[in-house]
Amino acid sequence: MELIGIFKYLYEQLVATGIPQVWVDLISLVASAVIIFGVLALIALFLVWWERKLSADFQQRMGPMLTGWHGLIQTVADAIKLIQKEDITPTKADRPVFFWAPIICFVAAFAVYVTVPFGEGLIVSDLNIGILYIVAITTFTVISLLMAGWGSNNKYALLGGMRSAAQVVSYEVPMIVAILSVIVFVGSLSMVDIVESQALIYQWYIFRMPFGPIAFVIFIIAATAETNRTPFDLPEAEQELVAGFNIEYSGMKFAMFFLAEFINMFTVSAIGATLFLGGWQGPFLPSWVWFLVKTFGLVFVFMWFRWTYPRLRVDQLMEFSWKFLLPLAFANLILAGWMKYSGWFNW
Amino acid sequence: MGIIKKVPVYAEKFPGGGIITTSLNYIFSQSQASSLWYLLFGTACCAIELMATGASRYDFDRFGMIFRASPRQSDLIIAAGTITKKMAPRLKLLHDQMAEPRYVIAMGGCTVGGGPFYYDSYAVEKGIDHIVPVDVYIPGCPPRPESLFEGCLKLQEKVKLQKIQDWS
Amino acid sequence: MTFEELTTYLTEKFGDKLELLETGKFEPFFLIKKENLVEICEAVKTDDKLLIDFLCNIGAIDTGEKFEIVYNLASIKKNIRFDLKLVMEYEGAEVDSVQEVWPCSNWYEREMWELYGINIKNHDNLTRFLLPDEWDQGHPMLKNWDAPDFKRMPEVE
Amino acid sequence: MAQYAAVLIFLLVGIGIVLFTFFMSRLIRPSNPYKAKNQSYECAEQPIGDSWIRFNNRFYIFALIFVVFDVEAVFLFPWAVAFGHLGLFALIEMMIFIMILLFGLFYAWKKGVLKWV
Amino acid sequence: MTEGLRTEEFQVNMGPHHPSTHGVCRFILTMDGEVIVRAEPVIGYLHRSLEKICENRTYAQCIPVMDRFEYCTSMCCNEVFALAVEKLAGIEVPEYAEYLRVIMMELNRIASHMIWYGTTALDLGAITPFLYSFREREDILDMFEMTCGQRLTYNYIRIGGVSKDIPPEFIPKCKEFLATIDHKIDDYERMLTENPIFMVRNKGVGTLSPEMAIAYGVSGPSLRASGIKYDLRRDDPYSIYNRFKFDIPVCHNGDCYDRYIIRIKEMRESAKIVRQALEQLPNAEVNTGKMVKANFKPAKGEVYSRIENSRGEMGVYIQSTGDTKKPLRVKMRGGSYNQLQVMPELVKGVKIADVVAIMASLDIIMPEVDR
Repeated sequence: MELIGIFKYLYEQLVATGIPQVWVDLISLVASAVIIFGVLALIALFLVWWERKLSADFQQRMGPMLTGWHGLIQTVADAIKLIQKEDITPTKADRPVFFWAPIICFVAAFAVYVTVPFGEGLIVSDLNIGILYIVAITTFTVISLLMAGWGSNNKYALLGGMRSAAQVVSYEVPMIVAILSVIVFVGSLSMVDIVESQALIYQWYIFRMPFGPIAFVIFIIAATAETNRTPFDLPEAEQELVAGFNIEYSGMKFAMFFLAEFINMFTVSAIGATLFLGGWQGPFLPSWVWFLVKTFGLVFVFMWFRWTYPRLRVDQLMEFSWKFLLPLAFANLILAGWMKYSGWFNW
Repeated sequence: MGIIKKVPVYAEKFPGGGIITTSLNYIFSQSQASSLWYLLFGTACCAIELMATGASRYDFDRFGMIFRASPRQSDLIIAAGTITKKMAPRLKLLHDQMAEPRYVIAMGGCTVGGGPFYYDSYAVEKGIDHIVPVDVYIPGCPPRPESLFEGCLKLQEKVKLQKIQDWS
Repeated sequence: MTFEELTTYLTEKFGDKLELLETGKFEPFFLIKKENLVEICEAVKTDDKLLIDFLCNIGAIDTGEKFEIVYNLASIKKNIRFDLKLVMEYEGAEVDSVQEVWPCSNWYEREMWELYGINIKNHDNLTRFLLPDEWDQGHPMLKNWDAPDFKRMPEVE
Repeated sequence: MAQYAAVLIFLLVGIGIVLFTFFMSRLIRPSNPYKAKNQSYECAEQPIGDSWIRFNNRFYIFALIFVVFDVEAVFLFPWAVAFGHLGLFALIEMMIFIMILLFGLFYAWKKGVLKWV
Repeated sequence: MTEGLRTEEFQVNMGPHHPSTHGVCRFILTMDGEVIVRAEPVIGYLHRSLEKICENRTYAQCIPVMDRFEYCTSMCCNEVFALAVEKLAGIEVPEYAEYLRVIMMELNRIASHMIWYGTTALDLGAITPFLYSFREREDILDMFEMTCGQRLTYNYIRIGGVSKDIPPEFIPKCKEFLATIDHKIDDYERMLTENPIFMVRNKGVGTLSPEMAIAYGVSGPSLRASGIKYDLRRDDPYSIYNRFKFDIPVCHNGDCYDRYIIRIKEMRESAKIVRQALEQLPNAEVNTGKMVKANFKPAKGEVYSRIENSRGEMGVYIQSTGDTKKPLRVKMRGGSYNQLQVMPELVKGVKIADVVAIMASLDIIMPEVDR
């Protein structure tokens, strides 16, 4: 069952009403934005539940059990509860900065989905600079975390914000370079082109020995750091900074950070699946199912990290990036260029 | 703003408006009750039992209860362990800084009424109920995890009985 | 060293500066004068045969008539243990700090100052410690201490 | 440009949705601010001093190096896209470019800049 | 690089309500960025005046108060008080009761080290090990519960013996536990010991030199991690510890990692002692000792008894006047008191994340400090 048919039908119905083309495009874009928000909200709610269930499995517990079947609507209950929570703005906080931080955090996470291909044809707009756009927009998250840290006027929050800035600054470059080594092969920045260049399973970039796996590992490490997840969850290190940048946030504002964290995790997994695992490509099943399967597989890996590893210290985190990951990524980029030039594995 | 308090007043003017009120009430109170995030707050022996309750054999997560380190994001403060006179103002401040709606469980004899430190102690606050409003008392020194569960379930019952017109 | 060896060695070394107490069980307790405290502590720490490097505990006692202070000492290297005891009147109770000898005595002495009101000479940080910052009810460990909300356990036979 | 209209609309719709949820929550939630509640949380103590101070966060050097590498990444993107047509010359040129940067990184490393003092 | 810039130091409260201060300790940290310049501990948030309470209780009533002194190893607290009073009054404890005491204390030591293991992992950000160690801890608590009916504050070791005999199902359960514990500890080690992140977080952090450790009165596993082989169970044998063969693990770097290794090894050694004690347990005569009565008055005297607790030397000084049934003075000493005192020295110049790691590795719990 390909979903694209439904959307095409709806679009044609819209055209058939005879309103001007500008309105048609506008309505369809707004509608797709709302649909994607709905999908993302569902995915985030599911991911929170799944994370809790997975952690319970790792830890020989049950996880949420009493709210819905096996706690399936637990996160819905959490969300409704968070709507009812009082919203506190500390007296000393910088009110506008404090207010806008969660909004920017969420919007940055949400705007990425303009050009994420959920399936064959299931992409809002295939930007010709797709991957560059995604890399640029995801970095906005750090601005919101810095704003949250600064605006809260709380020392722990400030430290958390600073840490997240340092962390993103350090891991951005290896991530870009790892992505570049794939771009060298694709020859285009468009997400659709990236997926289409790996139609068959041996064409997936993770299987292009030897540069593919290295780039994939660098990408996964950098992505973990960018999404602030263990072992790189320093900005909200519970045991050191109590709750880090979101220490003063309550109610819906906290919910936005929470939602954005899980959307970001899904985003980086989706990018990873697109770049290295062939995106929607796969036999028999509809393309969007393949995409979701691969993405959730990567999400599982991130969750696995989280429930296994302790946390790094801030200086070790920086040194790991600058002294190990970055030289490795560049060496890998040169290797990829040479492989592309010499035609190795260039099937 | 609390406009929600007015919902019953207006809704009941329409036929079938009561259904809206009751279902809203049901959804809100039910979701509050099944998502009580507790603050990581433990001072003494009961804190170990609180930790054990969160661990594998008992597992708080089954009720949807997870811990938060910041009082801004937690709904429930489980005062586990002795509250001394030096600690009492801090407990009050923590309770103040929690976002409403907020609940308090007094866990263990010390927080209920001084417990084994009622007599002859110059430093222990004899019960926390004159510092913060307490919803559920759990006696025991320390209470078993099962009794803590019982207390939490009692609190859930209490939360479920809330009416939206009574909200602050 | 056994009990007897230790007592003979110490009494020979310090002569009348210390006196063995009969109340001590299991370990020798020596009564010393507070003027000699720091001197004796330095001596037992540097003595080759004793090498008392480990201060276990300092405790003040209010006997109802006067203060006593007990220093529980041990040597990790030589594996010997004994205790020193001071006796002083309530009036102007004061004792020298031994933190030059054993740094860990700092907190024990601070606690003594706070809970008993024994003044510590040459102590670098005599500030509020265990009690609340706004405490104004005196020294609660004294036997005759009382406060409005202080309840004594009823006697049951 | 039609492609980029989507970006604008997504940004607006995103902001709109968040503000809408904030508004919904505002209708429902209780609100009872008072002095102690709005005080900064600092482990249940009175905060000592203000947190808006000039403190040494020690990573501005990293930030500078980051700018260098990020600008470089911008140069690398067109290279990577066009690499398929350019051949050996582009490869060697880019290798030299990267080498210079890595040399700079190595220099900074030896200077002890990459240490979080 | 930084001379030209003016930066300010700032002060942060860490605690009393902080997830990783293990109770209610407060540090006033003076920080320069993420680096600690000075740390000043503020204690007393859990000062419950146990010593004052003991002065107003009869000797038998003091034992439950001692339970609350150090709740992670209540058995050892019972033992140290009972030992002191037995010395004071010259009471002989029956051999059978001594064996039960040793079994209970060593099991309690394992349980306490499990709490330490879990919270250490938790403080470093790994959550799963915490749940694993608490799972095994529950088995030990089951054994205690079937013996004395309590999970945490046991009141089991009394003056003159133990309160009651172990139930018949205790020994099979204990043997079953001992058969699996080594594998479980292997599991724990697999999760952390070789974990690269755990190693970089702990190696070379919070190095405590042997001289400083002794000067500050640090004892127990933390002292042995600094290379000093001093264990009261061997050097000043109390109870019947001289009947068992066990190693005293020693490491030489004195950093957080060594303190971790020591405690892991100690769990194995404790299991070894319990195994030997179960073998040697005299079956012929079941004599758990004669409990003292409420009007029990030991002779005039004073005693300082000390035992090796899981957090270092635990001591209690008791003075009795001989004519009342209440002690004149009970002064308690816990290992954490001295280990917290050395913290300001250890945390100078480290990052805020290391404060947490050091505090966890020293295994500080607050009731022992504040009493």
